[in-house]
Amino acid sequence: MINFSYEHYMNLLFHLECSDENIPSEIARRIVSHAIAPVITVTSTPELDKHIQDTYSIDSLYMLLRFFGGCVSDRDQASESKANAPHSSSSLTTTKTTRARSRSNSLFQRDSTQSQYIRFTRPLPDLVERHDKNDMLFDHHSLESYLRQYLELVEKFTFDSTSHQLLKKSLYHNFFSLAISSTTTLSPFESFNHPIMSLIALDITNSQSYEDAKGLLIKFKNLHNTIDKFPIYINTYDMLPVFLLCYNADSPEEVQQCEELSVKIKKQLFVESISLPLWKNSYQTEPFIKLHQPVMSSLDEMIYFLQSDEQNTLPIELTNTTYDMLEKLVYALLIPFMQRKIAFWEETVLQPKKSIFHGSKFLKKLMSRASTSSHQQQNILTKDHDGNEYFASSSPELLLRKLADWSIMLSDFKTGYATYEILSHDLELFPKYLASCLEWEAVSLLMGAQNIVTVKMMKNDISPLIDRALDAYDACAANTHLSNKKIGPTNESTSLEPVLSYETRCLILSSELFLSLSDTWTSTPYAINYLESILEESRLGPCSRIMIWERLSDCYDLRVDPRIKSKVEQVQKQDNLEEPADNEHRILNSQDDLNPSNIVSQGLTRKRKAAFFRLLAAKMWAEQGQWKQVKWCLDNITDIYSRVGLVNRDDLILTRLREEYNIAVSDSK
Amino acid sequence: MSSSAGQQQIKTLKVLGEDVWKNKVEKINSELFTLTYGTIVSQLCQDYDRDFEKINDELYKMGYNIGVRIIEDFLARTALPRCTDFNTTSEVISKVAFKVFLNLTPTIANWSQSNDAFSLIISDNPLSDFVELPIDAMKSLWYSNVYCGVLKGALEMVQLDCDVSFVSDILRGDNQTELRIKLNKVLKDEIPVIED
Amino acid sequence: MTIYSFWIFDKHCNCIFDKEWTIPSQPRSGTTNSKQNENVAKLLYGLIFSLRSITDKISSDPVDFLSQKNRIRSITTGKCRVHLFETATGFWFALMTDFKQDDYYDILNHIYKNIFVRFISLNYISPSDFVENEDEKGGQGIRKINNKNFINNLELFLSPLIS
Amino acid sequence: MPQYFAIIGKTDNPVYEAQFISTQKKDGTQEFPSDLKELNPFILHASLDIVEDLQWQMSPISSEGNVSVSRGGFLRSKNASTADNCYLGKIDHFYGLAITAYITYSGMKFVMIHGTSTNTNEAIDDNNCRIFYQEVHELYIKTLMNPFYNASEPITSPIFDLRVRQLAKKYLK
Amino acid sequence: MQQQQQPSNITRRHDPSHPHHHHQLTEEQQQFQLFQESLPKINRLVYQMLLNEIIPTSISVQNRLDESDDNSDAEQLKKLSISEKPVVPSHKLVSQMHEIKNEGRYNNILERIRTIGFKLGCKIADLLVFANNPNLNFRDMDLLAIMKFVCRDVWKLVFGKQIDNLKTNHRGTFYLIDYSYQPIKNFALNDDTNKLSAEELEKKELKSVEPFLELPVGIIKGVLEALGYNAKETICLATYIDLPNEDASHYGFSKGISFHVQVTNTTRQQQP
Repeated sequence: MINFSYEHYMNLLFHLECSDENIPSEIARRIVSHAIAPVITVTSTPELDKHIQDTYSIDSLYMLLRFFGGCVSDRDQASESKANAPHSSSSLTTTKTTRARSRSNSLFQRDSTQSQYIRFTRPLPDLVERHDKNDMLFDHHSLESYLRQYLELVEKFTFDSTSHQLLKKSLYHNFFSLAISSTTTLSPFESFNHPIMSLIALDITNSQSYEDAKGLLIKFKNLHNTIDKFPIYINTYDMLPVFLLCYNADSPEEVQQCEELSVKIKKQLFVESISLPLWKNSYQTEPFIKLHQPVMSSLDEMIYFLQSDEQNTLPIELTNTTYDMLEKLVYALLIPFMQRKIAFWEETVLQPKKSIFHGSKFLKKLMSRASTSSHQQQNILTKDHDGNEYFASSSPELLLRKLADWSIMLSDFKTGYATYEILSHDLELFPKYLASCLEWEAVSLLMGAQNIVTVKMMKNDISPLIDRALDAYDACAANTHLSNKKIGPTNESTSLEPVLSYETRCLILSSELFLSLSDTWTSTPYAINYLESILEESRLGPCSRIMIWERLSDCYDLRVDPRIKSKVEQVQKQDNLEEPADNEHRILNSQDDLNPSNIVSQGLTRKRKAAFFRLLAAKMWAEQGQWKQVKWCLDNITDIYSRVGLVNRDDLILTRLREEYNIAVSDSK
Repeated sequence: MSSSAGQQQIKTLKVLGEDVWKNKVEKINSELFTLTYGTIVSQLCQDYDRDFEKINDELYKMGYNIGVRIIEDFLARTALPRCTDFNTTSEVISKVAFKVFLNLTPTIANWSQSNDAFSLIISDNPLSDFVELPIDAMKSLWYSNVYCGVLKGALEMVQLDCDVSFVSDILRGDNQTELRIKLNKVLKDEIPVIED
Repeated sequence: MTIYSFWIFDKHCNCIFDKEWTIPSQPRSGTTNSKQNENVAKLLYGLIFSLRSITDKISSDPVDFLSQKNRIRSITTGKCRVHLFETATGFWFALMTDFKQDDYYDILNHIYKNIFVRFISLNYISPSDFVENEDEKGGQGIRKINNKNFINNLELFLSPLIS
Repeated sequence: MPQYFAIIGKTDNPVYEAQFISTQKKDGTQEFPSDLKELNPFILHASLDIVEDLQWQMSPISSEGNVSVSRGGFLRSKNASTADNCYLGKIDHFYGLAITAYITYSGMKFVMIHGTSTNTNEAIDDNNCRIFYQEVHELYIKTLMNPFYNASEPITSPIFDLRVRQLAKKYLK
Repeated sequence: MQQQQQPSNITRRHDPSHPHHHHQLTEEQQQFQLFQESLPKINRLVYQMLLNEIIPTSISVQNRLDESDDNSDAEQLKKLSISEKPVVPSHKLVSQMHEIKNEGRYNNILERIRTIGFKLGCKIADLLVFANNPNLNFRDMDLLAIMKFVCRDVWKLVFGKQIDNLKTNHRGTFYLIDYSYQPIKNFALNDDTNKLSAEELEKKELKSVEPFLELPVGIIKGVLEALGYNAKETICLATYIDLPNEDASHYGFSKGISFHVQVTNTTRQQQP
């Protein structure tokens, strides 16, 4: 019995056996939680990396650990029940599940605090080196080429008969997660991708000792001095260094060494250690399991791994041991550290700010107006090595931002929202900071409000926040535009892109979170509005744009009046339950449901709109030569259009697309 | 044209018809009449599977049954006696009967040489407002055939045995709508059977 | 003034309705379509029929086509008077009264127009012609008007005239 | 500006369809480009969702931002004059195309896509548009009165077609 | 039954055009009246006879259809002699309804009459609404408003008078009561040869008139269909009721008619 998990869904292409499962409507919130999950850097030594390479054919410790990003408690690598390739047909071979995990996984957990996600990344120096000087959040060219590669895999792994409803959703969310998250981008305006923990690894088998540890720690602590152009908005003091002691479990000496070293490090360097039995003789006799790619990673890595045929495996026991280690790491070290920091910032930065106002709204208003002028010197930007001006890592603005960001990383959306709210008043003059702050103020509302977001809230609170954020982004773009003009004939479009990348992220993120609300009748128009803005403004590549078009179709599909929602769901459920062999009956049934005398079509849905946007998507997929996507889109709209005489004529696009598809398919054969 | 129905008589009939129409009858929208008749014809088309001969016949019979009854109301309202000749009959049909019942006055035309047949040219036929005949009906359906039945039935009640039928219909693409009435014979009043 | 009886004959020489009042002051008294009156009806019909053929003969065709032919309007005896009303469709309405009143034309016209037409001609569950086959023609009919609406309305209308 | 006009029955069945081509030479876009031609019925079909929403809407606020009429549900409208209710005005748009609609009490939907003119900010003449719809409605009612026409069958009468085109010429630019 | 606990009379109280109320007509209403008067007219009697003739004609059609079913070989022959056949008088056709033993046949006839009414109702609704009648207030376009429309405007147009009383439970059940349904108001069975007892006569009379009630039933369903209530989800039955004034039953048709309308799917009116 496969326990359908978050990871299964996000990587559904590699778990096609799950393609008829259901996902909760608030899936987007899971993805966002994961997208902003704490980032852990992995610093290793060449000896250790070599050792790992020799044993497991994995390039480095980072490369090994990155497979373990995601929801820690889900243990998705370990719970992988199949040793076979996902597209192999021998799905009947009985396989061992390593550990019976009957409790529900993160996908179906109600309370988001129950599942903690983490992400792994390269060591800080690597990140700094790769940092884009324009502060670009993501690069749409890479996104597009990733998408194209992914689509190739789709083409390769699926058949015409593959059930594609859920797969298409997965495909979009995969795309979505990459647009909103990155493990390598260090944004100056927000701290989600700033590493929170630095894992410094030692190879005990290779006799690495206290001296090595000390050296590595000093190196880490001095990074801001030693690295050229170290970003002024990154502070290694806000990162928790933790030593990872890798040893051979068969060697009692090494076990003892680990224990001693850990005590010594703690006593003398004041740093915690955690040990991982990376080697053990029995591992080799264990079955190995194939590792799947983690859901969230950097775009570059994603592209790289999609291209490579490399298949990494690890012994099952090691996988589980690693998860045990990670659970300890997260629950015993990472979360308490973040909580301590949050408490500290609340006390030292937030409280003094609050106390001035004595909680009086009137005073607060008065003061905030006064503060923009009198406290001007507080908000001073610092020039960095490239001449860009940022808030420094120790500035109250950035600390507050971190307080808010970390709060929502730990699912404390209330604190997050309140802090963003306070912070936004201080950032009026700094549109780039303000925009992101407002955006996340809205996001924290959407993430935290669960199902109680009312029409009024959407209209009066969330939507205006997003609109303000978008205005602020626009203002940034305008500024950039102006300053570029002053400087001279630089390429305008590239210099606008950094801002646009944020704006696109804001739009796609807001739209998706609106869709996760229960009152989709009210929320979908907002989502549609944001998605349409993406199509109007952003510079996404053609396939990426079609993804947005399809998402628009999904939005319309979800637009169901609450009064009939249960009825529609019932109908859909019935449809799902029916055997595919019972096809004729099913068509008859759905005809009945869409009968105009039936309440479903009395202006309480947008099914026709949904079909139309799907059709447009099909048309555009055809232009891109993505015939599998064309086919799926056409399949999707067959039902609704088959009964409409208006649209089935030979001179219309639907017929043309069908013909083109048939030609394309027969050509390829 | 016969002289017995002189201009003066025609005028008298005209006045009579107009007076009854204006003062003595309850009226309704002719659209509703059109609509209702159309609905009946369309139902007959469906029932008889577009066998227009049968439809013509059914409409005729329907008219006949109306005619034999409606004549009494007509006579009661107009207090007209039996006509002395067929010319007068034609004038009564056109100026009084059509006027009183349908508020229209068909033109009398095409008298036969022997003065026993004439035509009514009906313009603005209220039955055929909005009607467009389907192509298959153009050749064989007499859409307003109910008129023939009504006239047949009513005339028979006043001892005039006539053949009543359509000659042409605008609906069929003809120039005018022409209805022909031919007198076969004046029926003799019955006499009591002599009992033993 | 007193009404004694009321008769309707159709074009088939049949009496299709008769009504005789026995107690003058009570409109509901008397007999309707009574067997005993069959012979009286035949005699009455014969009387009118004969007189009609005479009057037809003694008058020329009218100059004005609208005026009635030389029709009998009433037949008077020493004790009573029979008022007659004829329709183009061959119905005869005969009202037998005392001889105080000269003309009952309007009364009979009203009966035709407002009672006979309404409750017989326009009544789709009543015949409009009371003969069903050849055997019933020529005075050999067996069918009568006996529906309650007709009778009741007739009695109602005539009641002020009785007494 | 070219227009694509259709009468849609209760089961989304097309009862009548027509494309009106501008005859004015100075107007650059006399006809729909071919890619729109093959898409028009779909655009129109998609707008039916909005028509029905307006038809049965209970609250006067439309959540669709693009609806130019704010009077709320057609059949629940507080407006006194019934015929005015039928004209819904501009109900939808799609990349520069405006979609107007009119609905009869018996639920027939008259929908029209207004093509873009070269002069992009040219708005729809609401008054003429309304008159066009009302007169087509009258023609439709007359067709309905034809006993050989059954409601929601396609209207094939060439006379109807001719008259509708005459109306389009008269009232639509 | 709970449904009928709180019937309320509606038509009279709210009816602006009821003769007992001397309302000041609005300008719109006056204009509408003038407009209505200006329309072409015909004699109501002609119309009423046409309406009534629908019933015998429907029976005649069934007879002929059955003939050709029984004997399709001879159909050609019959076709030739169609016009020679004597016309069966309407009252004879109507009285044939008693003799029909075959339930299917009987129902076919009623269904035919209903269908004509239904088609008529559909079209009338369109016509009336299009006429922009200011008396129509579709402000709250719910079932009640539509039923009032049927009671006043449709009935007035087709039958020359309004429904006398409308009762409802506000949950989709309505009783439309007409104490003198015009097409049959003069009807009384004539027992030509005086053979039936009073009870038999009444029974037969009511049975004879039943088919005439299918037409308005069809019209009601047609109007509802045209205004959005699927005929499949509408039940409409006509039943006889006693007249409030017993005396009146002696001088015209002896019963009033109650049209019981039940709309099973009232979801369109469902409030959030």
